Amino acid sequence: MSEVREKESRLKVDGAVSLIELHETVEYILPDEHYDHPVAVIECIEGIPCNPCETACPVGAIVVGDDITTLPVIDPTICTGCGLCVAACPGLAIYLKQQHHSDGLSYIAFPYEYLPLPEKGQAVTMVDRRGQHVCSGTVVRVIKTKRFDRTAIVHATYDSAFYEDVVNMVRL
Amino acid sequence: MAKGLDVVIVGGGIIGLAGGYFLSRKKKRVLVIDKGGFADGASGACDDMILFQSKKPGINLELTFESLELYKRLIVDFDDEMQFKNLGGMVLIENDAELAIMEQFVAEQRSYGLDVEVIGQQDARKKQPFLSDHIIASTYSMMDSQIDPFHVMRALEKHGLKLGMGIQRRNGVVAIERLGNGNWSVVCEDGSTHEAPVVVNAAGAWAPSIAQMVGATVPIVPKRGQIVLSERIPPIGETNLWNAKYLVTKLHKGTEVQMTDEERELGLSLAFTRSAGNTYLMGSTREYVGYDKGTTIAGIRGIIDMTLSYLPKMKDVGIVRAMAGLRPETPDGKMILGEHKNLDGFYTAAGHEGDGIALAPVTAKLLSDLICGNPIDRDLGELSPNRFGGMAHE
Amino acid sequence: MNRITDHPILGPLEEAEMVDIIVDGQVMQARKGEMIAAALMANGKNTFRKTVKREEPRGIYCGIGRCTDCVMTVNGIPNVRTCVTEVEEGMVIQTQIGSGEWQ
Amino acid sequence: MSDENENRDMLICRCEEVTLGEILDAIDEGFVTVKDVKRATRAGMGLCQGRSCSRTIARIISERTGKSLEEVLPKSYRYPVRPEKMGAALSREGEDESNN
Amino acid sequence: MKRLKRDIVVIGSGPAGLCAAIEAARSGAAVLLVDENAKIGGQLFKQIHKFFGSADHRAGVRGIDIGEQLLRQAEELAVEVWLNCEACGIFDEKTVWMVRDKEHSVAVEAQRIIIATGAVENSINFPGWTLPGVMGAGAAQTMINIHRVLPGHRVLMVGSGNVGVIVSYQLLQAGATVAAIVEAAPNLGGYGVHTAKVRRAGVPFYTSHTVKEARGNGHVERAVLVKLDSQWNQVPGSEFEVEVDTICIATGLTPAVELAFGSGCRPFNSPPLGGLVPVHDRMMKSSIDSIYIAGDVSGVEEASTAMEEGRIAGLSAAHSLGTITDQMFAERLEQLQHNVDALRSGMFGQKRREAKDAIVRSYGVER
Repeated sequence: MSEVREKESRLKVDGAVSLIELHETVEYILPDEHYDHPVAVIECIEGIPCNPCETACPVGAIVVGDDITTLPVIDPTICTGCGLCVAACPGLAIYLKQQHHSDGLSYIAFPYEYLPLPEKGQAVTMVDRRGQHVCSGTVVRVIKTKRFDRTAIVHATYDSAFYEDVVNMVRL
Repeated sequence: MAKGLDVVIVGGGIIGLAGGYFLSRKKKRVLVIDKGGFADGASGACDDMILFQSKKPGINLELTFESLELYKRLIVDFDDEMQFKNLGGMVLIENDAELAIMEQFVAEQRSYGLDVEVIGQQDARKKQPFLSDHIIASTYSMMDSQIDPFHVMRALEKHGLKLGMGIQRRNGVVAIERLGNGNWSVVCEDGSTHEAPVVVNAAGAWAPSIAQMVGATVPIVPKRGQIVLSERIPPIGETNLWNAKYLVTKLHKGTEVQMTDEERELGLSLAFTRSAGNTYLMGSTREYVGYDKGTTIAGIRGIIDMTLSYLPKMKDVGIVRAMAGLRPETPDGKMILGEHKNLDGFYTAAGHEGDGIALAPVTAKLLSDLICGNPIDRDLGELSPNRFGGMAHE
Repeated sequence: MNRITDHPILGPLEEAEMVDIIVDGQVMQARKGEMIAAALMANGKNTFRKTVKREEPRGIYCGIGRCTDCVMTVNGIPNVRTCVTEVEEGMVIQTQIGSGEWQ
Repeated sequence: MSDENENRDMLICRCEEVTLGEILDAIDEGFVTVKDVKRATRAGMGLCQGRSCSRTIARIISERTGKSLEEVLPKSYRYPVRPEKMGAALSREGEDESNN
Repeated sequence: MKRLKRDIVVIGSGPAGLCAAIEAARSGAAVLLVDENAKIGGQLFKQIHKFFGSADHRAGVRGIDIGEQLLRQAEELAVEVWLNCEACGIFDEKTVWMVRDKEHSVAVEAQRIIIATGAVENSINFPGWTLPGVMGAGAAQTMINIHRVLPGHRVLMVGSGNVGVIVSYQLLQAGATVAAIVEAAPNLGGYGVHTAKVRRAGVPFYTSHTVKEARGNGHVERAVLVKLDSQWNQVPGSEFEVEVDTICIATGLTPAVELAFGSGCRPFNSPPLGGLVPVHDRMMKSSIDSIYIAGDVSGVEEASTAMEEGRIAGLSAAHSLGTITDQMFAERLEQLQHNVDALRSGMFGQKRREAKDAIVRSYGVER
């Protein structure tokens, strides 16, 4: 990525966190790490006073610590991919992701707080952190439980060539 | 050699600014000093009347005539918006006892040249359709006029500045000393000193403390007047309004009038005037509470109660602000204007009570004539600071 | 209509009793208990008054009763802050021209 | 506020419709606090009593004169906090209630 | 004149006032909570997003739901509540003059008054800013989340602080399109997680830009944006138009200090917290012994902080009346202050923490 593009896409200028910024943070799971199930990817790079992700995790995979402005650190080897942190994060900054899910497809579960909700099997357009259309995707399931408190979690698969870019879908 | 100051005026209210402007017109080098901001004192918390009807025949009424003429000239000279209006005024009469006293009073005023009359209930309602039913009659004069204090003060300041007048705000005077050369030296909070042969004490309710700096006594007491300001509304009637109740007690001490305890305690009387910006100013209380400029629940509600008792229609009108001014009151109800005995060059121009706006131009004109030594075709003895006896500097 | 009938967090808009208000002579439907300003905006009316000096249109600005820009003449009373005044059945609401008029 | 001259016609006080130009003129005449400007121009004297514009006026004065915002902002306020209908201020229902 | 009497009157039932009332009532004081609105909760019921913080601060719970929980607590503790009640003034440091239901007025004499009047939105001015369609972001938020009415369909947001980005997100949730968010500063103000939410929804940010003009015939039809140079001057020729029917202003908040300053509370200038605020100590007591303050009026922060400050004010006011023991007071105060400190820790809290310290220091020095 050229220097200019990097500048343009800084979080505090563009609004979206850039891949360069993400790669520099310890809690981010790099694409070359492979897991056999989707694991939580945390895109929270500012020390805001907040720790619901740590509280929500049933297996202790996420650590914030006593100082709640510390950035959360996830241990993907412990993460079971249950998705509770995805719905708990007030900043909607956590996804479940798996690069090699099946047949050249990546897997994502992301929080979605718009209406209407997509349906299982529906073809949707996946977007990157800047809202750019990246590729098509297929909704695998939509989970909306009382515990998630009106934050729906949409699970989808998409072309793994765009594994890192995709974070959400175009609103319906 | 640079010319020094001729006059330092302490107090930048309407009296100080008018004095500064008139003296500047006479080529005097004037500096006006005020401890507060623009119109921070009584001149910024008062009605805007050039009111004739409340005045007994005598010097106050005569000076008001002169002041009105001077205002009319200023309006021409300045060519500025000063919101001069001539809505006329009515003093509302509630019972036969008040009617009798007001009829006599109006007759005296008429003989003095004031165009005023007593009108009946029906005529009163023609001018004020929303008057309460209990009003049996009213006085009416077309002469009562008004002018916006803020516009006047801004214009006086602007034109004064053009003539070389100086103004210092937010700079209190801490001492006034006599120098060996006979000049006065005025020492300010910011450490500056200003030397001039003449000092004018135009500090309104604060005039006593300024006089004290040179060992003089000025028998002015602050009288708090709370007023309430309405939102901007269409005119509710033709004229401005006062009530006879209070006037009657002043005219005939001991007259029995129906007053609630509250009215008596607060010294309430009605003044209902349509001001610049088409809001209504409603007042007022008359309280002796020292230099406390605060408003009180009793005062605000007292004014609202009273206003609604005369104009029930106002109940749907909003009030946006309550405020209080300290009216500088003298023992005999006349202003203090003149040079202090044994204090050459120290003048006081203060004590206008509720008539500072009305009397500012004539005060300023007389003050400048006094200071410049011009002939004055009127005996100012009854306004002299020395009239109270035994109070001059030893 | 600009009503938000369904919402991902707040859910579907609850049924409400509707009242008729008369706005500049026209009957409009409002939800009982809602603020006049909300009812007008729901019905697509955004200009609430014309100013005194420049006769310019004004609408909602602060929405919480502080700026007083949304004042209208309501049931004959001028200067009513519509963003903090509830609608009532049969309420007569008029675009306020300048300071309004006595009625 | 960089194009002050271009925007002299722009309103600052919504209620009393006082323009930027009128406010700048007053500042240049020596009215250098929010209260001074208010009394000189009526900006902030309307129905909202300066609740939307006094901070803006403070900023304009500050930019024009170099004074700090603290120096130019009012430190006291007059009641009532909101416009209140006179009829509402009148009745005293409930005031006889004993302390409970 | 006869007057009602109460131990503690809390003015404003937003997050700070509501928590102050609850804490004071829990500490044994008789509390009257008044609010100008028809519903208790203030801004909480516009906050449909989940709050930050820890479990102590009810993190992860939506503001509206925290509001409901607090409401129930206030009910259980028998807090007396007067709604549709405007506090018009405080006289003699103890008497609150109020207008109820817009139709009658009451004076209540309180031993302690807690002022929790919140904050008001700042304006920015550009030609056309008085056109219908230009409004505060808070006004738009009230419209969509309280009144369930869309103020417009294509919105320009001015200001990228948390209010600007959160309201933008909520406008999207309500079904509007946000055409852009402009920010005069070279960097965005809000939390990255908030900006990221709207950015991935396709909303562009324009830093170093401002609104030059709003245009339209009787209503906003488009906004002219212009680039700002490093000196914040408009760059000639850089103008471009955005078609919108609504322009929302989210350029910060100013503490609503009229009641506090009208009652004589001493001011302190704290630019990082929104300007002049009533000076106060760690117990949230103002320069007047009978008056306490809490929430945005004591310096603009977030609802979570306002709630903790409110609890401290309620606790301190009750303690000053002797309704709890010194030991209970000390223990609870320590806990609450720990909670506040946590919210003011880290890079985002540093400025606010330092600003609050300066206020408290000034209280000690000049008292």
